[in-house]
Amino acid sequence: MNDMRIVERTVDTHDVKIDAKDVNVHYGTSHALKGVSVAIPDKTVTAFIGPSGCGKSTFLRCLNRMNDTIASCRVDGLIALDGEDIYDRRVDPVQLRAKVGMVFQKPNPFPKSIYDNVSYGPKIHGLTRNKAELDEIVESCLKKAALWNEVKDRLHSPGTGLSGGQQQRLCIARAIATSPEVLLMDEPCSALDPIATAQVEELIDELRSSFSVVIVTHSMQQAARVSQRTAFFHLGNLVEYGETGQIFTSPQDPRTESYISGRIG
Amino acid sequence: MNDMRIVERTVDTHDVKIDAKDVNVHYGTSHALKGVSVAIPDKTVTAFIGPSGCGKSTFLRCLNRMNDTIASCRVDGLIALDGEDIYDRRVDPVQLRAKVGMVFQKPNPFPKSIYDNVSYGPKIHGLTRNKAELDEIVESCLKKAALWNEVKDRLHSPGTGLSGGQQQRLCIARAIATSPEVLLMDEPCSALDPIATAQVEELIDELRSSFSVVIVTHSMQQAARVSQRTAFFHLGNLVEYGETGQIFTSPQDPRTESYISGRIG
Amino acid sequence: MTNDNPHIASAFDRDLEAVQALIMKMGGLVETALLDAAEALVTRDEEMAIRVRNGDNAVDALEEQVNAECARLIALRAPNATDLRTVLTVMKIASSLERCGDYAKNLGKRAMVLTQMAPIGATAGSVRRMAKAVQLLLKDALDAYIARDVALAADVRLRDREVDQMYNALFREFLTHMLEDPRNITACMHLHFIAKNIERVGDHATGIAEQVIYLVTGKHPEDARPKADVTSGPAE
Amino acid sequence: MTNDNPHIASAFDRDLEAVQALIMKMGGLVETALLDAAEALVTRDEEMAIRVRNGDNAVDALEEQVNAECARLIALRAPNATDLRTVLTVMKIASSLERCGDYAKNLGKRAMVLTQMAPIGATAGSVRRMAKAVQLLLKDALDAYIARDVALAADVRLRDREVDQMYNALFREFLTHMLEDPRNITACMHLHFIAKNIERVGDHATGIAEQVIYLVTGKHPEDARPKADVTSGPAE
Amino acid sequence: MTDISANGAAPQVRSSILVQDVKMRRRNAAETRFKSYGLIAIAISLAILALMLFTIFRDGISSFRQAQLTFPVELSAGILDPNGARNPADLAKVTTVGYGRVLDVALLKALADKGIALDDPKQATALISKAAPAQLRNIVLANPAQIGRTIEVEVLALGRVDGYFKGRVTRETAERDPQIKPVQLDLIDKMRGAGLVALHFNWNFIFGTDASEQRPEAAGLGIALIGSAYMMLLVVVLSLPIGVAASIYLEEFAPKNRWTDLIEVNISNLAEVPSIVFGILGLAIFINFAQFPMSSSLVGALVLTLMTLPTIIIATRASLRAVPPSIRDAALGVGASKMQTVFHHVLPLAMPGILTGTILGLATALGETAPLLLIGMVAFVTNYSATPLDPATALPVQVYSWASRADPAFIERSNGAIIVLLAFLVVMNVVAILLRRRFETRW
Amino acid sequence: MSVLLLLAVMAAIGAAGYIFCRGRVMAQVGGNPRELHSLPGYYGWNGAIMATLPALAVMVVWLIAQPLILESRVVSHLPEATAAEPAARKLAMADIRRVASGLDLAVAGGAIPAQDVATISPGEVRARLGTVGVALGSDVTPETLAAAITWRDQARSGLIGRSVVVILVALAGLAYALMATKPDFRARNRVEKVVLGGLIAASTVAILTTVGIVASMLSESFEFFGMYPWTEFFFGVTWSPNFSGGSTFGFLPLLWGTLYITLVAMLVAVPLGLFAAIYLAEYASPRARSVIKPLIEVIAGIPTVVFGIFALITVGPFLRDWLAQPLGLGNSGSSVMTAGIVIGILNIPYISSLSDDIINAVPQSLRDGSFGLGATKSETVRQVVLPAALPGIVGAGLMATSRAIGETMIVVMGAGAAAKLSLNPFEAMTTMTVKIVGQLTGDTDFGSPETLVAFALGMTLFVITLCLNILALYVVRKYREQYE
Ligand SMILES: Nc1ncnc2c1ncn2[C@@H]1O[C@H](COP(=O)(O)OP(=O)(O)OP(=O)(O)O)[C@@H](O)[C@H]1O
Ligand SMILES: Nc1ncnc2c1ncn2[C@@H]1O[C@H](COP(=O)(O)OP(=O)(O)OP(=O)(O)O)[C@@H](O)[C@H]1O
Ligand SMILES: [Mg+2]
Ligand SMILES: [Mg+2]
Ligand SMILES: O=P([O-])([O-])[O-]
Repeated sequence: MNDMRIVERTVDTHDVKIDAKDVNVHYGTSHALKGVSVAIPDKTVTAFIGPSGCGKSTFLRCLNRMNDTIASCRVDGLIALDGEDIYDRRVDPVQLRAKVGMVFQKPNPFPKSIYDNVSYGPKIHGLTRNKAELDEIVESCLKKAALWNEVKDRLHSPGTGLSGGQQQRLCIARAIATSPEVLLMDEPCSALDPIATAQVEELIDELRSSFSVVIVTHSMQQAARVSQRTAFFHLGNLVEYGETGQIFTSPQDPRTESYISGRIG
Repeated sequence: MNDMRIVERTVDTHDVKIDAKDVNVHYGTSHALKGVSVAIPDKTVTAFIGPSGCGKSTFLRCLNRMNDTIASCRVDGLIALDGEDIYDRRVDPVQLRAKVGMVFQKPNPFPKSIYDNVSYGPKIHGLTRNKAELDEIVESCLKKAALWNEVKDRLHSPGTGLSGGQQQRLCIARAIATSPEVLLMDEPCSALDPIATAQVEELIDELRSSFSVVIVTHSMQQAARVSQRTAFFHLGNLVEYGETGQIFTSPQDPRTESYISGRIG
Repeated sequence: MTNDNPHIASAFDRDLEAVQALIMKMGGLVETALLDAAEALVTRDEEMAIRVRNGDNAVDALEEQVNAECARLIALRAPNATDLRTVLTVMKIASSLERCGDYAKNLGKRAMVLTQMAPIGATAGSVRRMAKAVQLLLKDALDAYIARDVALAADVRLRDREVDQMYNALFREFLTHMLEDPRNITACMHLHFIAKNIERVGDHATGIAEQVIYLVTGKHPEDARPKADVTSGPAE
Repeated sequence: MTNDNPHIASAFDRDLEAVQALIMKMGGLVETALLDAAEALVTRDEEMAIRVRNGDNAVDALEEQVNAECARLIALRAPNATDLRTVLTVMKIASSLERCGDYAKNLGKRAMVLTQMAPIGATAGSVRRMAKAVQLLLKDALDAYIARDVALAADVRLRDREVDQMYNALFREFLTHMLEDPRNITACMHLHFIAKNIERVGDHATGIAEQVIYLVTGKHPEDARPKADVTSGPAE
Repeated sequence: MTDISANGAAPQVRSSILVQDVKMRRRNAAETRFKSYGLIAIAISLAILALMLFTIFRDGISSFRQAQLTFPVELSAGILDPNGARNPADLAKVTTVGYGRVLDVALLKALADKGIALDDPKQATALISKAAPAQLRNIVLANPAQIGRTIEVEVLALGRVDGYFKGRVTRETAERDPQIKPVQLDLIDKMRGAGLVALHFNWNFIFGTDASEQRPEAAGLGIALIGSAYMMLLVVVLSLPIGVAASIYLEEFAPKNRWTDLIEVNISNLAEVPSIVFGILGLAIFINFAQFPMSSSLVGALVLTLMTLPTIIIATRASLRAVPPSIRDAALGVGASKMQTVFHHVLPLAMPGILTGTILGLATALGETAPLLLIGMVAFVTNYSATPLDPATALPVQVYSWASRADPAFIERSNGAIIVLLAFLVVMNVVAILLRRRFETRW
Repeated sequence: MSVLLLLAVMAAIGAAGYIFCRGRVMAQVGGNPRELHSLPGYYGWNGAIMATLPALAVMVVWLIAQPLILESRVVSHLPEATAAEPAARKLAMADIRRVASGLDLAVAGGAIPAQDVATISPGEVRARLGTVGVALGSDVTPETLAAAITWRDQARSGLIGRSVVVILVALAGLAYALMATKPDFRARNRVEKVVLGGLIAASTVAILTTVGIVASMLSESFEFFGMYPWTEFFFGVTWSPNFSGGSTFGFLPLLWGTLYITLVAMLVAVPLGLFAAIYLAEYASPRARSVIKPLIEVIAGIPTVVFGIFALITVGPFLRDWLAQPLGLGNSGSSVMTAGIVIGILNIPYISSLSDDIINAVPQSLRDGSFGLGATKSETVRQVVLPAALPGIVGAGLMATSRAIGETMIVVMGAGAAAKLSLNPFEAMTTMTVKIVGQLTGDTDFGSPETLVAFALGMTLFVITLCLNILALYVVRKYREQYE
């Protein structure tokens, strides 16, 4: 049963963007991730699913070293972005995070204007020479985030005044303004209502033409809807990783099957 | 197409438990609910669905007068519990709430022991004469909430130490300890992970043998899974109210159809 | 069905079981109709033939109910993986059984006509034997489905060959009768169609067996279905 | 299909359209096969008959693909209301078309056999006319589906009557030939089955039309399907 | 990387993450600088704190030890009990002048016994503190049976003697000092050699009464301690219930209208009103209008209560607000009334915060000086106050009044008083923190 | 019966009310609490409240009213002239009270037989009272004695009446409560209403305080401005009070001193406090923070008088010897610098702790958002955290400013008492608060402008800090709405 025969839906064999090999994470003495190896392709949406506490967020945060801020967290194994080890001593995590952007569970726009929210990243990284360039970036990012039409008349009103779904799209615009190569999203829709969720999912689907997107979600339906590849985590292990259609129609591992079909996992 | 022909699934024509007629709610000058009339049957699960801000919670909170605590809120129309107007002057809302219990979005156990959580309601309502009776109530409620086996050895440890799903079941046990007749639930699973959600849904399904349950949810899947009757709200109006299977397979109103099939509502 | 790994939502399991019970009920009706039609043919019992013809309404109604239930299950429970395959399989099987019911009804109708005509040798007995064999096939296929028994399903697929051979024998027998006596032609035409219909029921039983294999393994059986019906053209 | 009320998730619409495109592709293949088989019969073109027989593989593969796509759609998108009906209808139609493909293949096979035998009067032409009528029926049913055109679908249901009448005429014609000359019996048997198969395709077209009505209105057509095939027994 | 805008997502050059560019290095340097500013600020603050505490302890710790003269005294019955009846009434009539004579005689005798020669007996007798006779008198009155016997007594030496011991008084300053002469310092050296004078722990400093400007050696903190204790007690008893009640009303019950807004603004404002203004209030309302006794700890406590109330209310409201609304919903949802909700669930959860506010408020009240000056608590009080209505003074006021006296000996005592004040503060805090811990560790 | 005894009796009746009402209602439902509207305890409390609260109110009214009524009665004994002139009348009434209570004491001590009180002569009184330790200043006039005797008589009958009435009211309340006690009586609602009344009363204390502050300063301020032109006060540049009269009260030097010292204080406190707060909130490890923050807060817990001493004996001399004298800027230990620096130090913890809390209240999600974009910590702090926290920090700064303006003891001990208009920060200057203390603790007549000016200063100070506080409140409130 090959679900992928229709041309439009085929996942081309993309280059591997992030290659994680045998990643182990400990929080103090607790072993949160156990030998996870995942190759995340470029220009695809990869979903991480699994029961609460299985280590999805932990793994996601390894990918842009947001875990560095947790003192007790220790990461072993190799994670390579375009072949370069991101845990190398020479890597400045600040620079890494500009390349591997992140969008969070709750929309968290800065309490500044919409414009300032988007231009913040380019400004601190010195990506522009002048105001005109900055304006251009802001506009193009808001367009990519499917927000431009809704906010173009009030770029200088506060970002916190937008609705939840708009805020989340603003956060996505802000993240892509630093021209990252990978976009990590940790449960980006769990604070949104169904309509806003659908809009953000639609946006994610469009973003994959330019970015490699990794999304953590509790909603299997969401993973099914937005992703091309799905990884199922369980108790810190990567149980199954494969094409989304296959995971949801004929998973190989009984644990995956149990989880996605709503049996006790 | 009659979906209800199999005997086990038929909704018997139960007595009407709560009868709301032409309910209008204003918050100050804003008209949040517009002439809603719903007859909620006894011993059934009724789900309220609809986009954010459509007035689901508002209507739910009318049913046990939790809206009384909001100064700007004005409720018109008739809401009768077993034929008695709950907005009558002689009704003490405090007593009403003991009959119409409520479970909230986020599990909110009191920071006390499990036992104290459950026994609080019976205590303040003077439902018991002595400790033995109280013990009995606590045990039977925890059993009804499918929590007894998990906590019977630690009744005196804090309720806040339980997992999210267990906490929510504890809150349900607490709510049924005052022996209410109706149980209102406002998005009771939105803070839970899928497994805990499934457990709570399963519990709701069992509760309907003893209570009339009204549940507000953002998840149409959830409404579909747990309820026998579904009401769809839109912009403060009750658009459609009927048997759940029918709402989800062949809704009558195009707005319902748009909403449940993920089109822009 | 096996229930050693139940859903957290037990109502889901109950619904799945209910719809599968409908399938078994359908299967039972169809098997009886098949045997009864053959019996009516042998005993030239017009009453029974009429009963068979009218009995199909129940099967049709059941199929519609199964479809509605499945639609409902999909709408309300959003099944996936095994559950989804179960639901889809149920719909396929129901549609197969409905077709089988139609064939049985057609048998009944033709039996009604044949009772008005002179009997043709011992053909009715052969037809009943074939019907019996096919009914067994159908029963085993449904049993395999309920037990999720891949071995039994594979066995059903193999035994369809025998039914095909029985059909070939009957085909030749009827042809002989027609050539012998042109007066037999009309009756034999009906018998031809009766045998063909029974053979088709056998094919449907095989189809159900294949659904069982798909359901359990997630794959359709690889080897082409062994076909021994040579009457429609050159064997491949 | 009508897309004036698109899903927020545009990929859902794309998927739905893709799977419906597959149906159209299947329909095209089946229609061609049907016409080609009739043509082969008339022109006694064995090559063409073989092509038709082998062409069925593509149809079978397409059905499997449609089923897989639909399973996938259900698993990934949890459709309900109209969307769910669309998906279920697609599966039903695909399975009908697959059956039609099988009939066409069977036609091809029998045409291959018939080319080896002496032609029987002008029957082949009648068969082709009937095939043409049925092909039109199928085309209109599928067009009704794509356009969600209930009126056209109702028309298809009515026109099936004509096909049934054509079949009745053919049935009598073949019977006459058989009674006239027992040497014709074998060939006529094949022609009988050919005509029956074509009639069955017409029935499937009607079934598709009924699916369309169900899809659009959410209800199955109430009045019993008008049936004019009187060959299998007494008219009800 | 500036052409990003053309095709936002696809930068032309894919830079390696393994090399730091110039921009990055500059940003990291700024980071280090910024961090060091914070460290410097903290270092300065802590250094000043340490310096303050160090100077206070350096200058004040010595006040707990006091130069004392130790010598045998013959309690001559002739002077102390002329009637010989040992009648307490009669004994009480003997003035300190009499005791002074007894001490003088005894000291001279003791000196003679030790073989210390004197130019002038006055040189020796002047070394006895003016407060010593009263001390002796108290000893005798406490046990009249001793009259007629010779007992070893320990009495205060003159403040200058103490100063000499602690290095405050030197021969140079003595030249200019009317109270002591360099010769006397020599005498002190000799006496010290003979064991007649030495530094001893000074309970009188902690529990004794204040003394006049002339006798720094006798000044004690007892009355201030009692006054402060009374005031703290009253402040807790008044401000905690009123503050909590007011907070509960405002936070949980009050409708949001102009009246409650006014109360809000008022409370926030009162929290920052200069303390001196509260002094004016106390003076005008409690003393001039309500006729409460001047200088009494009751008035002090009332003023301080009004001062601490806003602090307690603000802290209490903050901690009430910090109790998640979901708890209130939960209680209301099972049919508890609003009052039950507050008293059963909200208040217990807010208790740690309320106690923190109380600690803060009391600490401020304890150290407050200015308003007490205005209501007369700076007055020179010599009797221990028995009730809060009696005149009293307070620790910080005592510190202030000693610090403003001319005699440098009072500077030392002032620092010593600060140490006692801080100790008082620490004790209060420890009690409150223990209490708070009890509430916190419930879960 | 004395007040205390009466209170005890009321408490006893209240306790009885609790027991009876609770018992009664339980008896009515046969011990099954399910049939009651409220828990049994509420019926009890209702009984207790009904028995005590009205009685207490009657007693309080009586306590306030009785002296007033008595006064109006005895006033007839006084000479016309005395009665007409308020001050004299006040004095006379005080005398009467003292004599009356002296007589009470004398009777109690047995110095005067009870029956002789009415006939005692004015001459005797002083001596007799002396024996029981009541010293009367001046001789007792016959009028005073007569008035005192009347006062005493009426007070005694009032006392008896009070006891009787109060106890009767208590019993009536109890009876009423008992009658009202029925199972469907809404006892809880009643009790809760009373508690709510108590809560409301408590919350008006704050208002009363403000009213008291304003009332206590307003009339005296007006009195002062009646004696001294307000233009000269507000715009005068010389401050030289002279206790023997002829003072000039130019307010500007005081204002200048106040502002100058506040400025220096804020220059010290704001940078130190803010940077400390940033370090604590953003950089310090939780352990370091848990040690350092309380340590800095210790500074706030130290009484200001201690800082005063620190200024007086450590900072002042240090600045004089190491800065002022070498630079030739003066040789005063007390100076604007001294007081300013010390007040600044005192204010560090206010700024640092408040700012630390405010910075911490900035949601972590904003920081994560910034880090996720590849910002460094300092960029995050400067560009995201501080702007978000700024209104709160400004509020904290304004509060600290108003504290600096109102600070008294440090200025008294550190800045001196000389009112001057000068730019030299090493010169001694003074502030309004110092002058308030000075003028009010000086030994002058309460009615003289030299004293009353303190109230005018107090009023001005109050208005200034009020404005600052309202400003701070406004800023802080606006900030609260930021992320919600
Ligand atoms: N900062 C931390 N310190 C210690 N343990 C942690 C920390 N963060 C996570 N863990 C533990 O690591 C494990 C994996 O956590 P993680 O947050 O990655 O789970 P998750 O799959 O994202 O779950 P969820 O769906 O609930 O977000 C859990 O057991 C969790 O308790
Ligand atoms: N306390 C309130 N004061 C004023 N307006 C309110 C208040 N609560 C709700 N509303 C308004 O009433 C309308 C209905 O709100 P309600 O909370 O009932 O929606 P809802 O359907 O529960 O939405 P959600 O799914 O987001 O919970 C909304 O427009 C909301 O803004
Ligand atoms: Mg997570
Ligand atoms: Mg809601
Ligand atoms: O447990 P959560 O992942 O839903 O926060």
